[in-house]
Amino acid sequence: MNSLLALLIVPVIGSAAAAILQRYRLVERLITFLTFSVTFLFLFGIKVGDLFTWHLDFLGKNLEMGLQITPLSIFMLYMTIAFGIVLTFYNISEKSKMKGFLLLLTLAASNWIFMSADLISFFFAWELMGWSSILMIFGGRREAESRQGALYYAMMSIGGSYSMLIGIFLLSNLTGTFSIQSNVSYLMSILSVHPWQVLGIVSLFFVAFMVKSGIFPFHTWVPYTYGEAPDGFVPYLSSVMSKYGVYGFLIFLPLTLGTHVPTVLGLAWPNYVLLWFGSITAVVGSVLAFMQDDVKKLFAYSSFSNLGFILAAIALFTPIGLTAGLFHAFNHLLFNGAIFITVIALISKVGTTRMSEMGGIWQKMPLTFLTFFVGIAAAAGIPPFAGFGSKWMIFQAMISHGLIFATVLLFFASIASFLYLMRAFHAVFLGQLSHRYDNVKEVSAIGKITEVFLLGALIFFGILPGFVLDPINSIVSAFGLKPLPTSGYEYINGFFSSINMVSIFIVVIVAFIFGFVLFAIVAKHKKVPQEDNYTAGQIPQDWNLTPEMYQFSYDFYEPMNKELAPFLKVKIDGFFKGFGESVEYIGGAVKEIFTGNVQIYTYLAVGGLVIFIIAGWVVW
Amino acid sequence: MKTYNLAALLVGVPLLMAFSIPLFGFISKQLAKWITVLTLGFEFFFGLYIFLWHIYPFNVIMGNWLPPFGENLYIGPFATVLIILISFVGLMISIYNLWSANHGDVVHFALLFLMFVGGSIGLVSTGDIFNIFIFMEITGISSFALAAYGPERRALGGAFKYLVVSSIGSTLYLFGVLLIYTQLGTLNIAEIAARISQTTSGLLTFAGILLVAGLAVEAELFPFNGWVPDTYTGAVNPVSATLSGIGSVGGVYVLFRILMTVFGKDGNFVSTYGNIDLMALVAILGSATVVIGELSALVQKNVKKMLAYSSMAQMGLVAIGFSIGSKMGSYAGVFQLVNHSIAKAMMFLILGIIVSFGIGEHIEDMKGLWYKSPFLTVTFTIGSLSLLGLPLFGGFWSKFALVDASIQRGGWYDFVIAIVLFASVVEAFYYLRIVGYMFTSKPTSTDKIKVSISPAVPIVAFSILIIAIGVFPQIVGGISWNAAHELTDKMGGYVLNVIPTIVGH
Amino acid sequence: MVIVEFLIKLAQGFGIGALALATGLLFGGIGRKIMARIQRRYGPPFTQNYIDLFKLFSKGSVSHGWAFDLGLVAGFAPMLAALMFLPIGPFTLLPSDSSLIMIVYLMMMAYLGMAMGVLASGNPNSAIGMSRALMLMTGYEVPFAAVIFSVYLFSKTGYLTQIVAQQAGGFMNWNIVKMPLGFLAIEIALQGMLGEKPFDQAIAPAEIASGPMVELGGKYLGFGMIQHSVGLFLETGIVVDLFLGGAPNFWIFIAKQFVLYFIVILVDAILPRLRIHESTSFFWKLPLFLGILQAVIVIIQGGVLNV
Amino acid sequence: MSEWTEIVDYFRGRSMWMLHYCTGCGAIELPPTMTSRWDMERFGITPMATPRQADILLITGYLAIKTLKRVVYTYEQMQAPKWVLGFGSCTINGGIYWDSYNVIERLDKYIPVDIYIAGCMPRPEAILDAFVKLKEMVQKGEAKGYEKYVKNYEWYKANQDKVLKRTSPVLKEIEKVTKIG
Amino acid sequence: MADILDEIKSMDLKASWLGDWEFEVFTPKDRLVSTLSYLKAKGFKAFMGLSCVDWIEEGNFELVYILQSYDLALETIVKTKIPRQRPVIESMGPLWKLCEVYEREMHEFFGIEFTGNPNLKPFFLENWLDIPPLRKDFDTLAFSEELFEFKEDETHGIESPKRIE
Repeated sequence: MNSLLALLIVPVIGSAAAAILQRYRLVERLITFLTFSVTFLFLFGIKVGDLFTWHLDFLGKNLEMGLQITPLSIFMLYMTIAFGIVLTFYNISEKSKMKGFLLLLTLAASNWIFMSADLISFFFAWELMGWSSILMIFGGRREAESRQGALYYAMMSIGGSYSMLIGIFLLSNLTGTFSIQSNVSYLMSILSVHPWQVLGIVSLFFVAFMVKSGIFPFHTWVPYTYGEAPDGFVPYLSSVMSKYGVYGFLIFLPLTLGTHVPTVLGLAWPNYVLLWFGSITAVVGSVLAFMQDDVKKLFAYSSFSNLGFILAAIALFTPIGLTAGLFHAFNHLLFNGAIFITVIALISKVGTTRMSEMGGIWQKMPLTFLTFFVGIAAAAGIPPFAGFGSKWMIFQAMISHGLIFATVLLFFASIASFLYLMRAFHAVFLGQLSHRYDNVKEVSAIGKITEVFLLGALIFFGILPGFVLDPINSIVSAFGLKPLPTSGYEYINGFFSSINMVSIFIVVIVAFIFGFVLFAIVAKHKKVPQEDNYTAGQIPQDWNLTPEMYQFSYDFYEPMNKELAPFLKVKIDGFFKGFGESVEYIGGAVKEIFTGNVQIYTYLAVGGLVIFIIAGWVVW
Repeated sequence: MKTYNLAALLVGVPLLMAFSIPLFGFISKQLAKWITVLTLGFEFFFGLYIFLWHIYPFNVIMGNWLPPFGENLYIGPFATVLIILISFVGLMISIYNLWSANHGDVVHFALLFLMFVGGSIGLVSTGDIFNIFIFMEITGISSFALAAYGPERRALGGAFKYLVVSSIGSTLYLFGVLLIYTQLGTLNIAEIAARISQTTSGLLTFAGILLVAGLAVEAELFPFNGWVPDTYTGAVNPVSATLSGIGSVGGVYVLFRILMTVFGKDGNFVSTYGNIDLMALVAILGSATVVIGELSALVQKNVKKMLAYSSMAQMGLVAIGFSIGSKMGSYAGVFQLVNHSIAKAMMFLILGIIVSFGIGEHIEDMKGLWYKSPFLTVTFTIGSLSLLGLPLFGGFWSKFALVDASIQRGGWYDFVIAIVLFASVVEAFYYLRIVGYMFTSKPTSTDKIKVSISPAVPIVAFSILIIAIGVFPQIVGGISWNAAHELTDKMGGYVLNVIPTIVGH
Repeated sequence: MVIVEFLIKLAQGFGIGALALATGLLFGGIGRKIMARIQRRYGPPFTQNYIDLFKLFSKGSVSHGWAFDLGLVAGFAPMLAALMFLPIGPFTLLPSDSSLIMIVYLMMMAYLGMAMGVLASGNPNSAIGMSRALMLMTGYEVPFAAVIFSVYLFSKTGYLTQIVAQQAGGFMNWNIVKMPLGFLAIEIALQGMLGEKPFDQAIAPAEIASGPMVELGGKYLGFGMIQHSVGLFLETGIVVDLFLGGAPNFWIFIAKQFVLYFIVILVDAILPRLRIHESTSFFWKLPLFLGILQAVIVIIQGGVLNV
Repeated sequence: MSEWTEIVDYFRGRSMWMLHYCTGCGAIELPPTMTSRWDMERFGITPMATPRQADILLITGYLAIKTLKRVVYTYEQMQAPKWVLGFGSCTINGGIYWDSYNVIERLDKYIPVDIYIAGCMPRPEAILDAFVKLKEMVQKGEAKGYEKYVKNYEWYKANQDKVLKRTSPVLKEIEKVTKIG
Repeated sequence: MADILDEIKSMDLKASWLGDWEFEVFTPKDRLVSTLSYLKAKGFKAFMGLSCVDWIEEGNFELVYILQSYDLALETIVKTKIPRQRPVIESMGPLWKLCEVYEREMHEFFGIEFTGNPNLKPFFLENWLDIPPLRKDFDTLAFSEELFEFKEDETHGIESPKRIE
């Protein structure tokens, strides 16, 4: 049986099984994990260029729908399904109210998105992924807020997909077929004749993709939804589902607009606008992130800020830009996954998501603390770990185009990301441990295995980025760009300079060893409990000092908030909320028509008739 | 020829059995209910037989009297689809009634129900505009009585409103028919369709307006659909299921049979004779209905009222589909009609079960249904997702076709489809809000709801059908494509199949 | 064979580390002497920092758990690692990887490590100090980045060794002449990076009891001193390599570094300490404007490659 | 090992970091010693903010019972080689508050003092002289106050508790005492 | 300005000038509140201080209230005597809220009871168990010798630092 089709059928069967056995939670979580692993096994059966088509007589004509494998789809499939395995393996021990069968439906839809060859199945999979994730978010921790969050996400994503629907039909009416290949090549052909029509259609598609990855104007739903979604689902939502938008962008970005459209700094102006969308998202995400007090909301802002980085890189559509974008997409999946899994492990043990109530948990959960530390180091782009290579390549890609303003903005976003990562790290793990968490224990064995695996992955892909850069190079050449030169697994070849990551790792390790040796040989130190702290001579017991009072983490960057306050007045989600309320208001007004007494209805009917007659008269 | 005349049984049997039910009623109330199930079963399988053996289209001359006096039944692809749909929905609701209809006068309920379904089937298959009026009256009367059925006072209010407005509608329709009869001397649709171009256009527009106004009441278009919310919420749940599942089907069929076959002027996009293009007029009314229906449903807090407004809006959607005038448009209309009646009937039945277990109709009472009975929640979710047009469910393909048709038509129809999509985002909001309430909180009292067999069968059948259409749209796709052909290609599809048989006879 | 070559590299690395530490402490001592002279007093002998460091390592100290220790060690280890890629005069230990952004991010790893250790102590003063240090970092890193990117654009390469090579041959060839505004911006940023007077809110002794260093006792304070002095050597070294054209031999390199440090000390001795949000917004005004202006000039001069 | 301790003591003497507990009126004498006229930084002595970093604890005046409790707590927070300098006559014998009900008379009773500097607020020269003296004592290895504290910890604690944790009134025969007038 | 004194004398209270801008008033214990509120009404709104003098020979405590009036630019010192054995007087809190703090100090150091003062808790002294220290009958020298004396025999073998010339 063709393994392409298996990638779709297996998750659906698994989902059905999970739905039936929904009552026995452990069995359902095991089924979810097994389905993910089996799907991964089928993944080995496919190779670039596979094609599977079938016909559907619908809309009166014999529509040809199909699945095809491009290097990009293989890259995305491997990435997302592998992460799914890690997540569902962790979820076996997680008690969050995540419904396994909906996750498997989302998996089926995500495989289908990455493999669809025609617009109908792409839209079919996109909508399927949409509603299964909406229903999933309903089961969040706080039921009223998770409903608001899910409905906000539903409105944005359904609105986005309807704009894509219009785009699909505008396009397919022009070309007559639904297959993506022919449509994109058609767009390229008519590009020189009337570019504005092409831009119109493509922007309709891009609205849907921007909503899904939370890019600037449509990012407002992300914090509400990630903050409220059930804990087991948030890592999948943030790491994997934001990549659909990236995949979507990459369908239409090959329209090399350079030749037909006025260029800015050697870049076609639509790409330039998209790049600015990316950089603004990155800055907005990072700046808003370090003001949050809810840890899930904080990392929600962080995840769509990283999406801004990715979009800024791929919008350049130069060899180094595309490589940087895809590499950052992979790294984002890795470190975002690591951070979110440790956060939900933490929340399941600590019970609250508000950072001001946590603190000092490194004493109780050391392994989670280490994974979180390596996760945020990778997110901040610290060399030996995974995040460094991609962030560094993004800056090189941007600066090689001379886009100085956007690069400085992105660098500010990456420094601001360092801020909120440190804030989360301090507020949650470091500082004073409150007595509420005295009996908090480390995660279960399964949790430990997952965390060790994530640690290994972060370090492995940090040291040997070649394993990720080779498939990316094949993707870049598939898009018709000349890929960057490759020389060995441990090398990252940028435009300005190339770095041997293994040598950096060795040097850092040697420095660490030297540090620990120095630490050992000098005078001994004495371990002291957390109460024995410098309190300017005041004896803590006298003014009954509690660890909560003594932990400083609420409003950590208050001066910076005051500094950036004028810029934050512009509330984008205010716009969407206002729009929602006005629709509700009109609804209330319209409802008045059906007053309930029959005279009104008869007047309406007769009135309608009179209008028709007058209209007939006038026209006559 | 033998089977052709049997088709008359399709109309005759339900009416005959309807009036014989009081006799069976004396023997036992249970028997009366079983009679309705059996007759509708017969109807369904007969329709299935016509469809599967592909013996449509054929014409049945009643008693060998030639028009303009005799009537004929024309069972084309459009009529077949609707007959199967009506009989299937009727069958399912009658099975549901075995369990639910036990308070009040069971015999009268069964009589009225069977009369209503028989009348609808007749309405759908008759080939004579005056005969359409007769069947409209039959279904009208039975639906007034059905709407008034049940213990609640609001049922009476709803039924009375429905009575007043639809009587206005039928009188207007009657004037229209008289006008046409005086002009063309015939009542047979095919003959009128052939001779329509001979009369003066002024008279045609006037007759057309009267007919459209009359039929718009039944087809629930904007100015004329005041009665819809009160009647649907007033009526008992199985009755509102019948009204929205079957009643609206008949209404829309007749409206567009008259518009497209009788008044239709062929062209790549069908438009009507006379000065106004009635199709464009119906399109405007349809989009108004959609917007008003969705917006007023948004602020409702009562689930039944929400479903009522939503069915009104869906009918507006179907009207837009047909009024595009292209083959794709009517295809979308038929497909949407089928999906809507299945899904809406199922949701009303589910609501009926929920109400019967003492849980209120308010949206807050839906809290924690997922824990009380996963079966009801899953089926309600399937129904609502299909109405929203999300994949894996029937509604997806019909909405898909609708958007395709209206963009193909282009011009100001892009504006229409933009409004429709906005409205369906609003619709998504309030349906998902209900689903959200069901999924989220663990209720205080975790008393499980045990759904007995007889109400469960129709709901399971409906949801399986929805998913089946969702996964294999060809089930409904093929025949609705032929139905669309029959509507848009007036001469080839309808007239030439009917005239020879009459002349030959 | 490889092991022998590795051991040589190790010895050289160890030498460079010791050298950097020695010069850093020497600069610290001389800086304190200059500060004293400015205040018309004798000031400590310039070897005072060595004595302080030795005393700290011989003193008992207090630890708040393994995260505290790991953090402090992780504070100065990446600084030493970054040294290995810096061209010091003619010699660079690992010339093939001396990419500028990698050194900047290794320094950021030092900040991350130090922050982890200091915050693990649980003292609110250290938390306030660390939040000020991070806010300050957002301040000075942005103009620093603008200058780095303009240097990238100007010299079309990321390797420090090649940047130094391009500036060989006489004063006129140095980047300070070709990119004066860039040098100005990075000089102000250097003031922030070294945490000297106008921008030393993070370690304000009176307000937050010396901020992050509140819980650091004997050897931990020693590690802090090592990190500061090696960082001093590293940052001034980078600026020398970028703008003052490296150095033919080690002593001239040290001299150039000292010139830069001298300017920093003078500013330090005179200006009072700013408030934290004033210093961040200051960094986003003048230095950033200079940096971007410099980059625009470089672009106009044909630096763009749009590869 | 004695050469090693000798070398270490040499360095310890040359770099002493001072935490001055500014109680009473002695604190005003410190700014002149730090600034340009007397400049104690010449001897490697700089003021430090926290007990963790400090080597010398400078008590600059009379100690009420409340401040005594804080001084003892700060002293215990300082690390191993630490020295205490009693500053002014108030720490030696209570100074002008010799008969006050609230001021302790002799600091030595509660924490080990290495050097007392006499004077009802000694001038900066006296302070510098004390520092130089302390440097020599440290370098000769005589300043072992901190070891004395550890060895006789119970005795010191008893004295401290006698003042800080009183359980019964101090003046026993009230009526005998209040017979005046 | 002189007329104020005549008005006070007319209320048969002893009053006399202490300078050109300050005068003192002697009131019996029971008329204290009326005098103070009268003076406050006259314009002496600012309460400067409350102190107490221990006349141990007479066996009385003398409470001294100091008020000032900014617009009249005058200061008045109101004195009253209360017996030493059970010194009780009503609190001036209702007139001047801050007076309660001074009363708390008087209570701690003299043992005077102020009825109506909400918190007369210990104020300055650390776990003080003896009689209020500022009373004349409290012998500070004996207290200090008893508590703080560093007797030679108690040196526990630790020799204190020797005198250095």
